[in-house]
Amino acid sequence: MEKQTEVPQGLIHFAMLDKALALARANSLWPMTFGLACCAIEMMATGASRFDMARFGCEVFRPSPRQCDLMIVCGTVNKKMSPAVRTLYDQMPEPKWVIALGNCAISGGPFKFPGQYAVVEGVDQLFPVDVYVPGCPPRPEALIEGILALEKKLTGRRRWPVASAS
Amino acid sequence: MSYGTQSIHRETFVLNLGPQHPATHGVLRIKLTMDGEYIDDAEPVIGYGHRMQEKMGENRTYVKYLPNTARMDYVAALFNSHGYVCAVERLAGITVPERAEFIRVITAELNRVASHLLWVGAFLIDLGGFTPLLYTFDDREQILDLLEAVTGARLTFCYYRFGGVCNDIDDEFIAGTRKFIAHLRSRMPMYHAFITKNIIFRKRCEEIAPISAETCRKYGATGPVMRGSGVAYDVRKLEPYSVYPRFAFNVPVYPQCDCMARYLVRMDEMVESLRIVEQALEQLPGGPVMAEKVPRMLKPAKGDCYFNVESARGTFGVRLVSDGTDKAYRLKLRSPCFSNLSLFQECSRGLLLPDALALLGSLDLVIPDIDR
Amino acid sequence: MDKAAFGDLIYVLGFFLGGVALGVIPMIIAALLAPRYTRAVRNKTRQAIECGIDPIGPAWIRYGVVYYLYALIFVVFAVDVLFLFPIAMVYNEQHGWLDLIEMLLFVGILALVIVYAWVKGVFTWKSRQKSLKD
Amino acid sequence: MSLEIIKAKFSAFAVHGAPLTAGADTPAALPVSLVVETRHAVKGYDLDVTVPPERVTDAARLLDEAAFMLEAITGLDWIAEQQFEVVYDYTSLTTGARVTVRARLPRATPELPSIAGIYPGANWHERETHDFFGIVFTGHPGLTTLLLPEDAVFHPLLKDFSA
Repeated sequence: MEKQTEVPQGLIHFAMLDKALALARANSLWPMTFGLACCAIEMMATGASRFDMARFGCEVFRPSPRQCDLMIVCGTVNKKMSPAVRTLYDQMPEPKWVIALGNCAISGGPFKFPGQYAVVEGVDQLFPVDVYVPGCPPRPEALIEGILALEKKLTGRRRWPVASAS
Repeated sequence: MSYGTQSIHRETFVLNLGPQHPATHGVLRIKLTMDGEYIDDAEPVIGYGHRMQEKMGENRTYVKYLPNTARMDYVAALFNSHGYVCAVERLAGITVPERAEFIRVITAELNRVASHLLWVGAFLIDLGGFTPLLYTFDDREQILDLLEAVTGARLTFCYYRFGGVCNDIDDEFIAGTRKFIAHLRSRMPMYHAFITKNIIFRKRCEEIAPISAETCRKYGATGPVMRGSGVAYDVRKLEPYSVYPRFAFNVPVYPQCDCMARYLVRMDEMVESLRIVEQALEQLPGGPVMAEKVPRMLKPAKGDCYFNVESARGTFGVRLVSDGTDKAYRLKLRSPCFSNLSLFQECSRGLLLPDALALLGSLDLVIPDIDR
Repeated sequence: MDKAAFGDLIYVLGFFLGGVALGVIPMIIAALLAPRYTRAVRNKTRQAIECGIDPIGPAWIRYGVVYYLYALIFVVFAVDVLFLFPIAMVYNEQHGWLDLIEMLLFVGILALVIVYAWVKGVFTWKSRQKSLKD
Repeated sequence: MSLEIIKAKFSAFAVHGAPLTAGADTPAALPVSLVVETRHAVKGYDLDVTVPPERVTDAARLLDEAAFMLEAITGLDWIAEQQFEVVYDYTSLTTGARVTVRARLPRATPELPSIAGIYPGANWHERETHDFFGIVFTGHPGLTTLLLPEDAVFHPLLKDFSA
C-alpha cells in the first residue's frame, strides 16, 4: 500500500462543510499517550500546567489508539518497536495525523551512525508524517509550534501570530 | 472461604501490558498471565527502547560520548554524566578543582529533586490521580529554569566535562536556588497533606506489593527500592565520592517494604537533597571550574576501572575498559532500573492487576535506562 | 379500540420512531461524510487493541464466578429502577408518605442482594501474596 | 565476613602447583586463581579475582554467604587473544567493599555455568551478555534474547561485528 499522505475523502463533501469540519478537527486534536523516550518527558511538560497544550485543544491524552486522531511519535523507534508502532498507526481511525517529535523520530537522531543495528532512521519510513518538530528534545514551545503548524495544514489559516524574528 | 479467593483452577489468559501503555512510562512490555483479576505470572519483555549505548561507547571518542550519557536515564541525566565523567577521570588521573566538584553536587542534587517530583506526579497518575502531576510539574519547571540558565538544556544536559564543568554558576543562579529551596520546603507540607494523607492513596499503597530486603539483595535492586525495604544502602555514604563527605545529610530508610515506604523514602530524599544543596551553596569555594591541562584528545591509560554514583533510581555504575586509544575498549553501564525491574516477575505473583501497577510505578522506571 | 387509545398509540409510535431516527441518522451522516477507508501499513485496523502487540491466546475462556455476581447485582438494580418508573407516575396522588414507605420497602428488600454478596465476600479482593510478616 | 577471609577462601580456588604469576596483567592460559588487592580509590574495587570459568558458581556462592550483592555482569571480547572475559561485580551492602570476579573463556567455545540459581538478578544480566556476545551460560533457566528483537541471531558487541 503506497503511503498516502492525505486524509482519504468522504463519499460526499461540500466546500463549507469541509471548512467547518477542518476547523473543528484542528481545534480538538486528541493526541495518543505514546511516550517512547526523552521527548515524552517534554511532551508531558507541554501537557502540564506551565506550557499547557490544552489551550490549543490538545488536552485529552487518550491511551487507546481508537479514540485519538493525532499520534505524536516522541522518541526513538527501534527495530523491535517498529511493528508495534505500525500496528498502532493502523488502529487509529481516520482522519489521523502524525507529528514526528524530536530528531530520533525524524531521522534516528543521535543514534544514527554507520553500522547501527537497532534504530529505525526516521518514522516517515514507516508511515506518512505530517509535521516534523526538530530538537533533542525539542522545547515545549516547539511542540506547540508543531501543533499550530498542523492546525495551519488542516484549516489553511494560522490562528496564532508567528513569533517575530526580532 | 469467601468467593473472591477460592482457588478452583480456572483457565488463564495472556494480557499484554504492552509497549504503548500509560502505566509503563515508555516502551516496556509485560506479558501478564492472568487468572481473573490475579496475576499468575508477569514476564517483563524489554528491548523496545534499546539504543545501542554500549556499542556507541566503543566507536565514539570519550568526549563525543558525553551527550549519550544524558540520554539513558534522561529524567536524572546529570547522575549518568557524573558517573561517566568520574570514571574517565579516575582512569586518566585528572583531578577536578574544588568549585567544580561543588557545582556538580549542587546541579546533581537539584536534578534528583526534579526527578523525584516527576516521579510523584507520574506515580499518582498510575494510581488514577491527575492533579498532583500539575503541582509537581509546576515545581519541577522552576528547577528546569535554574538548570537551563546554567547548562543550556532542560532535560538532557551535557554540562559535565572531564576535569570540571563547562560553565560557571553565577549569583543569579545561587539566589534562584535559595529561593527555590525555600519555596519547595514550604510546599512539602501541602504535598503530604493532599497526597500522603489521602485515604485512597494510602489504601492503594499500604501493605501492597512487599519487597523483602533479601529479594532486593538477590536481585541487585538499589536506591529508594532498597531503602524502602529497610536497608540503608547509599553510595554517597558507603563509598563517598566527590565532596559528599563534607555535607551532613541522613539517608531516609523505611522498614515497611511496601509501595508507601518507597514513596515516603523519595519524599524525604527530596528534603535531604535540598539540605545538601543549601550546605553546598554555603561552602561554595571560588577558583576555576575546569582543570588546566586536560588534553583535547583524551587517551586514558590502559586498564579498567569501576565507578558508581547514587542516581535518583539506584546505583549507576560505569565499568570502563580502555586500551590506551581515544575510544573506550568496552563501556559497561550498570543501570539501576535494569535490576530494579528484574524483581518484578517474582514480586508481582499473586497480586491484583491494579496493585501490580502500583508496584511498577513505585519502582520508578525509565525505560531507555533499562534497555540502554 | 376507541379513538383516545388510538391517539395515545400514535404518540408512542412517534416517540419510538424519534428514538430510532436519533440512532440511525448519525450513522448515515457518518457513512456519507467520513473518509472512505483507513490508511493502514500492516492492515491491523480491525484487530483487537493490545498495546500494539498481536493478542496472544483467545479471550473466550472460563472466568471466575465473581464477575457473574457483579453483573447479577447490576441487573437486579436495573430492574429495580424499572419498577420505580410507574411509582413515579402516580406518586403523591393519595397519601404521599404511603407511597414513600412502599417504595422504601421495595428497594430495601432488593438491597438485601448487596448484603448477601457482602457477607459472601464477593467485594473482598485480597491479594494472594503471603505478607512478609508471617 | 571481612575481605581477608574472602581473600583467603578465594585463594583456595588456586590450582595446586600452578605458578602464581603475581602482578601479571593477563594471567597465563593455565586456569589459576589470581587474587590481587587493589586500592578502591584507584581502580574502584578492592579485590580482583580471576577464577577458572567452571568455578564461577563457587565464587558466587561464597559471596552470597558473605551477603554481597551482584552489581553487574560485563562481557569483554579480547579479540587479539581470541578470548572472552566475563567480569562479575559484587559489592557489600554493609562495608561498601567491592569484589570483581573475572573468568576467561576461549573465544571459539564460550561456555560458562550460570549463577542465576544463586543470584536471580543474574538471570537478566546473563541473557544480556548472551545477547551481545553469544556467551552461553549453561544451566540458565531461559537463555533467550533480552534486548535484541526475538529473531536476532547477530551479537552486536563482538569486535568483528558488522551490521
